[in-house]
Amino acid sequence: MTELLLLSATGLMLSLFLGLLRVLLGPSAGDRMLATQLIGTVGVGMLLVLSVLLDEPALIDVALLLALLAAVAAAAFTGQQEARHD
Amino acid sequence: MLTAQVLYGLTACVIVALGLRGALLHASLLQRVVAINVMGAGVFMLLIAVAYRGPGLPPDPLPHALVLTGIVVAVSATALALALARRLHAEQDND
Amino acid sequence: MINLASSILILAGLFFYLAGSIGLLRLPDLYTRLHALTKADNLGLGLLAAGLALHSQHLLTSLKLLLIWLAVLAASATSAHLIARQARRQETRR
Amino acid sequence: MTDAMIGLVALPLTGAVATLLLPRSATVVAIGAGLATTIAAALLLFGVANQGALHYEMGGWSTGLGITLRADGLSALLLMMTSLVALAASVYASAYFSAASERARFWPLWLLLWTSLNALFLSGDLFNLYVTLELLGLSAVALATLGGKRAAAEAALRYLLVGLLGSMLFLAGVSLIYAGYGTLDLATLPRVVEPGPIAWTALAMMTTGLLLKTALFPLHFWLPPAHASAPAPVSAVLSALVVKAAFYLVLRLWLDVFANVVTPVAANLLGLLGACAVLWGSWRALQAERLKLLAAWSTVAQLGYLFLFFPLLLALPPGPTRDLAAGGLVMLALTHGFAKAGLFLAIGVIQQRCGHDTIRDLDGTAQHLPATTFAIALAGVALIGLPPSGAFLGKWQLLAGAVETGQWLWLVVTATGSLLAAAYIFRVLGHAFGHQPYPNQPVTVAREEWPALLLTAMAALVLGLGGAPVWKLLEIGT
Amino acid sequence: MNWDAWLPVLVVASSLLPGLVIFFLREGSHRLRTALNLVGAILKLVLVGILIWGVFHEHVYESRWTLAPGLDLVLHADTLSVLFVTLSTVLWLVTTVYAIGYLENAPHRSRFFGFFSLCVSATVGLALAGNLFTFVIFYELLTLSTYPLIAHRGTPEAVRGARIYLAYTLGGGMLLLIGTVWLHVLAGPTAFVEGGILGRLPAEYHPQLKVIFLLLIIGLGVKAALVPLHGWLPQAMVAPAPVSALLHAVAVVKAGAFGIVRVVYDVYGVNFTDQLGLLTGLGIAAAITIVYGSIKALFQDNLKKRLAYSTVSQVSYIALGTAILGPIGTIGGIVHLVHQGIMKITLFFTAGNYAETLGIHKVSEMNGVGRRMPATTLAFSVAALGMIGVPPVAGFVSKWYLGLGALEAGMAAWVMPVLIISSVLNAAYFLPVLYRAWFREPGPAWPAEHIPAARFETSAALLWPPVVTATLALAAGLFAAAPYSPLEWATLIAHREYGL
Amino acid sequence: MNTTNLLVFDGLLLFSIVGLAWASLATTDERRSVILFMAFGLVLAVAWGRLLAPDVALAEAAIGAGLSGALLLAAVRKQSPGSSHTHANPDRNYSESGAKVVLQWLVTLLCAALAGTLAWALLHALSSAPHDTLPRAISDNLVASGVSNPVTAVLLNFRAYDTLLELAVLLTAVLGIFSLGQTTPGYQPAGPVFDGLVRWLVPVLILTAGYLLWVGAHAPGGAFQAGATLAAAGVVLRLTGRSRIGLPDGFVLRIIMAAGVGVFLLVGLTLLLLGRPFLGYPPAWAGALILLIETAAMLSIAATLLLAFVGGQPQSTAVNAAANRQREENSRC
Repeated sequence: MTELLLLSATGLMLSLFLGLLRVLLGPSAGDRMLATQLIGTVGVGMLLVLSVLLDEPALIDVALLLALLAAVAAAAFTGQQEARHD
Repeated sequence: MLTAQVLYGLTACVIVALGLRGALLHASLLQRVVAINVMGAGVFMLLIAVAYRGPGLPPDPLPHALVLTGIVVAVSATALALALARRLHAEQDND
Repeated sequence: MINLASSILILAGLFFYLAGSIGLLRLPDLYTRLHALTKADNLGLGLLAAGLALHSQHLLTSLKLLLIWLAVLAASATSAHLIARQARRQETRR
Repeated sequence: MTDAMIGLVALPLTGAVATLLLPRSATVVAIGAGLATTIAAALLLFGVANQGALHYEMGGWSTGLGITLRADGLSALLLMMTSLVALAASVYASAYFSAASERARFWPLWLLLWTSLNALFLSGDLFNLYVTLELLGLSAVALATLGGKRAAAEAALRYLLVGLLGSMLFLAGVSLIYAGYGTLDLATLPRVVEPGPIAWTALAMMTTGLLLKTALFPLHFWLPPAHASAPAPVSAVLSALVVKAAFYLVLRLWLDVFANVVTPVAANLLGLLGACAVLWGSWRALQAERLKLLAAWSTVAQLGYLFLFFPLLLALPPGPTRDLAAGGLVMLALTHGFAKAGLFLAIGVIQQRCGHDTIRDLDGTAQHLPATTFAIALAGVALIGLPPSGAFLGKWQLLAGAVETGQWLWLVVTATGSLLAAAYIFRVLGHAFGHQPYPNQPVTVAREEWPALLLTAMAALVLGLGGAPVWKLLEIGT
Repeated sequence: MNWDAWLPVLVVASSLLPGLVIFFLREGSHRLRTALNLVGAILKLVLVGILIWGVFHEHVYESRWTLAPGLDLVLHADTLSVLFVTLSTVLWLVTTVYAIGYLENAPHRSRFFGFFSLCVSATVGLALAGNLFTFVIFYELLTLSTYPLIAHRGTPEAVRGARIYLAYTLGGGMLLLIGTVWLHVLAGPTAFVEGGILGRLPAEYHPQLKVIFLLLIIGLGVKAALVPLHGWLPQAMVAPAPVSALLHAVAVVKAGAFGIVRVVYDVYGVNFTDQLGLLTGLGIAAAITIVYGSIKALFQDNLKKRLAYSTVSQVSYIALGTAILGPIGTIGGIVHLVHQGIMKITLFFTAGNYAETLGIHKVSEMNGVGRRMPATTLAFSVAALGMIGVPPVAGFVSKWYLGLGALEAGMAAWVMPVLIISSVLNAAYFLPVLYRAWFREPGPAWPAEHIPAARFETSAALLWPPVVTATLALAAGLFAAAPYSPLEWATLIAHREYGL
Repeated sequence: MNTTNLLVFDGLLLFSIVGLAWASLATTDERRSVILFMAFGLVLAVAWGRLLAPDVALAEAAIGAGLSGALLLAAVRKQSPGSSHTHANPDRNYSESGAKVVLQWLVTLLCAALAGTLAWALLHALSSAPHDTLPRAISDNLVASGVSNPVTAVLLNFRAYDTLLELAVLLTAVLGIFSLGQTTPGYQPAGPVFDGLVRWLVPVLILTAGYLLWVGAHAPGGAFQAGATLAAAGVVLRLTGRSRIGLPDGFVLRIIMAAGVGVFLLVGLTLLLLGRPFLGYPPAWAGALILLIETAAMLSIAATLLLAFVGGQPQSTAVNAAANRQREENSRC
């Protein structure tokens, strides 16, 4: 089981890397934001895996908070774009 | 020997330096603020790496507490800096 | 038995995660990339959470995992919509 | 007596909360809190003088686990100076800000600044010092923006960023210390630190951070605009106390905590930077067109003098001669604190009465505002280092130390700097005495003129003539 | 502290406190200001009288106040200080009276008299300084309190003159300070002790001591206007006449000369100075200054400038006397401290009277002024003759002793010619003035007549001070041998210095 | 579990952290920089979790990934697009001038030297045996501290004084922001989808905040994390165009702002009056007092962060305008 979790942690890491590339490549701000959302989702997954792997149940709370606040960040990103239209 | 502690600690050093360089070289106020925050993250990582005692061992809680205080302080400062920058930009736009 | 199911779920989750990420990287424009993210990744997280939930002993933990998944689902749906709309607007403005 | 230590932090902090909640009576509340704080500082000074160094374990937790407040002669003296200067500036500020909304904004921040200064001088813990430094930096910046103008906001932002950078460097050093020695307590550290990579790097980083905050050449660039564009009472406290606080920490670290780590080469480097600060700051003060800018550049120069002491103190063997020099350093710092605060307040009076502070248009100020001109002259005496100011005694010790250790360069720098200071001070006074047909006026000492007069008199007369106890107090170390 | 310790403090305070009060007086409270001034001056005179009596009877008056460990502010009355204190006190009283008359209806009198009193306090403190540290403090205070007096008029020239004065004196003060600190490091607290204290230092310090001596003499020489450090003096002439009088006769210039005397006699010790080979250098500097000042004075048409260069020359007699080894030369130098003061103050008072009454500023405008203002011109003549060294006026006595001292010390070969040349030059720049004043026909009108002749030739407050000081100058020469005369006192000093 | 297996994970994680840090500082586009910084924060939260610092990870998730980003984005907004390159950074083209290039290299070298020295010193520090006097003291005194989460015990009991001053820092920041004058005009009302998000997100955030506050006593969490979460709820509300964002008016707002410091001080001084040390809670009461202080602190923190996002005093524009006029009049002379 530990090995599986290790594997999935590393696999998630790979997924995060791919997302990172998109963040770096862009080209538009929307793309970057989208990729950041992906990093958030991957991060949530990673934290869940780590919480089992490291036997640290509190990391689930972290994942929860990360999930909730990623939404806030996305809202902030689009919200601030919205306001420019007035 | 390459333990996680050393690995994270060394990375912290790199991040501190990166942040410092950005803070010194960037002309944009906003990016200087970002750079200082990056530098802060480096320092926090240093502390957390120091606190880390290895898997299965409870880490030293003191640096964690210090980092929490540090994060609050850094956010306060960032907020003030950004408010000032916003105000300056607003005035520039009014000119 | 549970272990096996959990392992399969986790591996499946991992697969979808990777698929989503590759999609994000390879697909040609923002709108198609949106699909990759919202569909594949959310599914990945769901499977992963399910796998871990099977693994956990506490009911509360399982509930939290569910909540996380729901939160991510809702958040990514909304944010994908917002990002898409915003990109759309910028295009039409241009 | 140890309760006075709590009072020094809790009283202004309570005042800050109270002025925030009661904006209508903020002035009265603030002055009351200031008075109480000053009394606490006086009590602490007496306590330290009579009972020796004091300490207080916060929350009753033993040192190390909890945070310990400490007061020795040096911190008690600086706390006393802080209280007197801040109180005088408070009285001045009560007349300076006219609009109720301005007062409501000013007082809570003002008392928070005061809190942070007191907390810093009392703190016995490295990380706690970081927090106090940040509190100090943020409250100073927030106050500096009250100038309201664009230039003020710009300068304040630069001030903030520099301060943050300094704090981060300081914190990095603190982290390293904790990593290496497992303690943050200032009194424990001297027993455990030893020369080596950890201590050197940590000290270098902390010092660099603090030098940014204390504006030592060449890290001084942010100071003149920030100090020159803030409201007068704020400038007074910024120049007199805030930079002094960071300097105090450098002093503490170099002479107490890391005394066995610092090397003469490093001290000479500090001395060299100090020398550049003295010459460059004085030169720029001489070129300044506005009075406030002159005062701000003069602060850069005056801080330089303080750093000239470092190579001397390191070259002198422990003993009475070294104590004399250390006393001179503190005396110089105290005098500058009072004098510069008074100078900024006096400039504030001129700004408000004349509507400007352009030096070449000051002709006739001596007739128009005799008491304020006199205050500027007294401040000048202290800045130049002429007798009977405390700075004279300080510079005497500086010169004596330079002769004693054969470091003639510092002697030449001190002499040149003093003459440059005389040049920029008397450039102002020359204009003030300049001919301008003003009607004969009675010597009015208006309410807003008193604080400047008292502060500068403190610097130019009281400290110089009654300063001997300073040396005695400094013998009370931690 | 008992009475003996308080007396020196009171002497200083008797001018300091009235001065501080005067600052805060309203411009219009003329009477109160005058009263304060005069009461202070008279009180000081009484106190100094007690001091003279006490010091003569070898009472010790000393007050001590610690400023920092090892740095004491010491006020100590010895024979030399009493001489200078007496001079300052007497002339302050006279000058105050004169200044009250001179500044009648002028603006900013409270400020003026405030600084005037501070200036005198600094001078008295400097005279009573018991160690070099204290001396330096009062020396700088003197600089500070004279600056506003020179700048008093507020005209661009006044401000400029004050600035030049300041540049010179602060620069000199810095050298003096460095020398003093250095000496302090080498020898500890440098108390003024008759015969000096440095002789006991080991020989390896001697080179350093020479450098220090140079620093001290340059620092003091600025105020004493030794060539080439005299440049400020003619510029400072823009000050009001009472200020010039005080600067030249009592305060600034004399403080420098007094400091040189102190350093040579009571810090280094005259024998030790000679042993270091420094006396001759000092003498030569003094001699050059004497001749140079006299020559410059010859070419000045502006009366006050002529007097200023005369001061440059005359004050160096004091330094010259110091440089002559042996009690007789010492007497000559020290007594000239007093004599030059009395004579020069007379000259400045009278010059001020000419300017205030008739608007005369230049020598060329003085034709026949003796008829219009006989008393003033008589006083001027007495003082001028004294400066030349004509008996029985005081100046003769000083020059006599200097010559005699040089003979005794075997330095006659160069001192005598200097004395003779300078006397000839003195005569050359004073006698034509006297001739003009008494024997030339006055022009059709005075340049600007401010005070019409009524009961006296000018207002009483202006007239009496020069008459009194001229009388004093005459008396000092005539009754040189009387007890408590300047000469007798100088003899006492010289004897104590040389341990006779 | 074998740690070497995590080394690959660690290496990749750290590589992405450094890469994000570098990327967010290498660009000159402010918005790109901010987005990259937000991603940096997300990854950091994972790293803190990896290092068994869940308290910090919670704070980072709330701040680094969420609120900081919102704050920074709000600041970007103030610049009109394109203009950020012209007037804000006139010397953006420093790479063109020779002196600037030299300076750039110099600074880079300096920073590299710093990294090297820091690493050198750190390796020295880490190579010695860990100092465990203090951690042991903390665990020994945990029972007396009133809470079982050691981080909370340090923050609110052993080093409560730090936290008091930290709250003062927050108060200072918000007062400083207030002193800058009026708030920016609010946002446009949001569309239906966004409103749908708000309808479920805000209550969940508030619930989560309450949970974090309560759980802080015995598990990771606490006032700051809770406050930041609460503030995030406000941010979302603000983004939907609700300019008052549920903040109370005038006096009540000031009370909330001051509550953190005020309650803390009140507790400390009361204990002093009762003969105990300043902030020295009696063990029996410690848990309750800490919860009291934390609740007040949470409210203050939330209000502060929210006001920081809003960028100034959110009400009574008339007063502000009057103050500005007054200030202009003063500055005219």
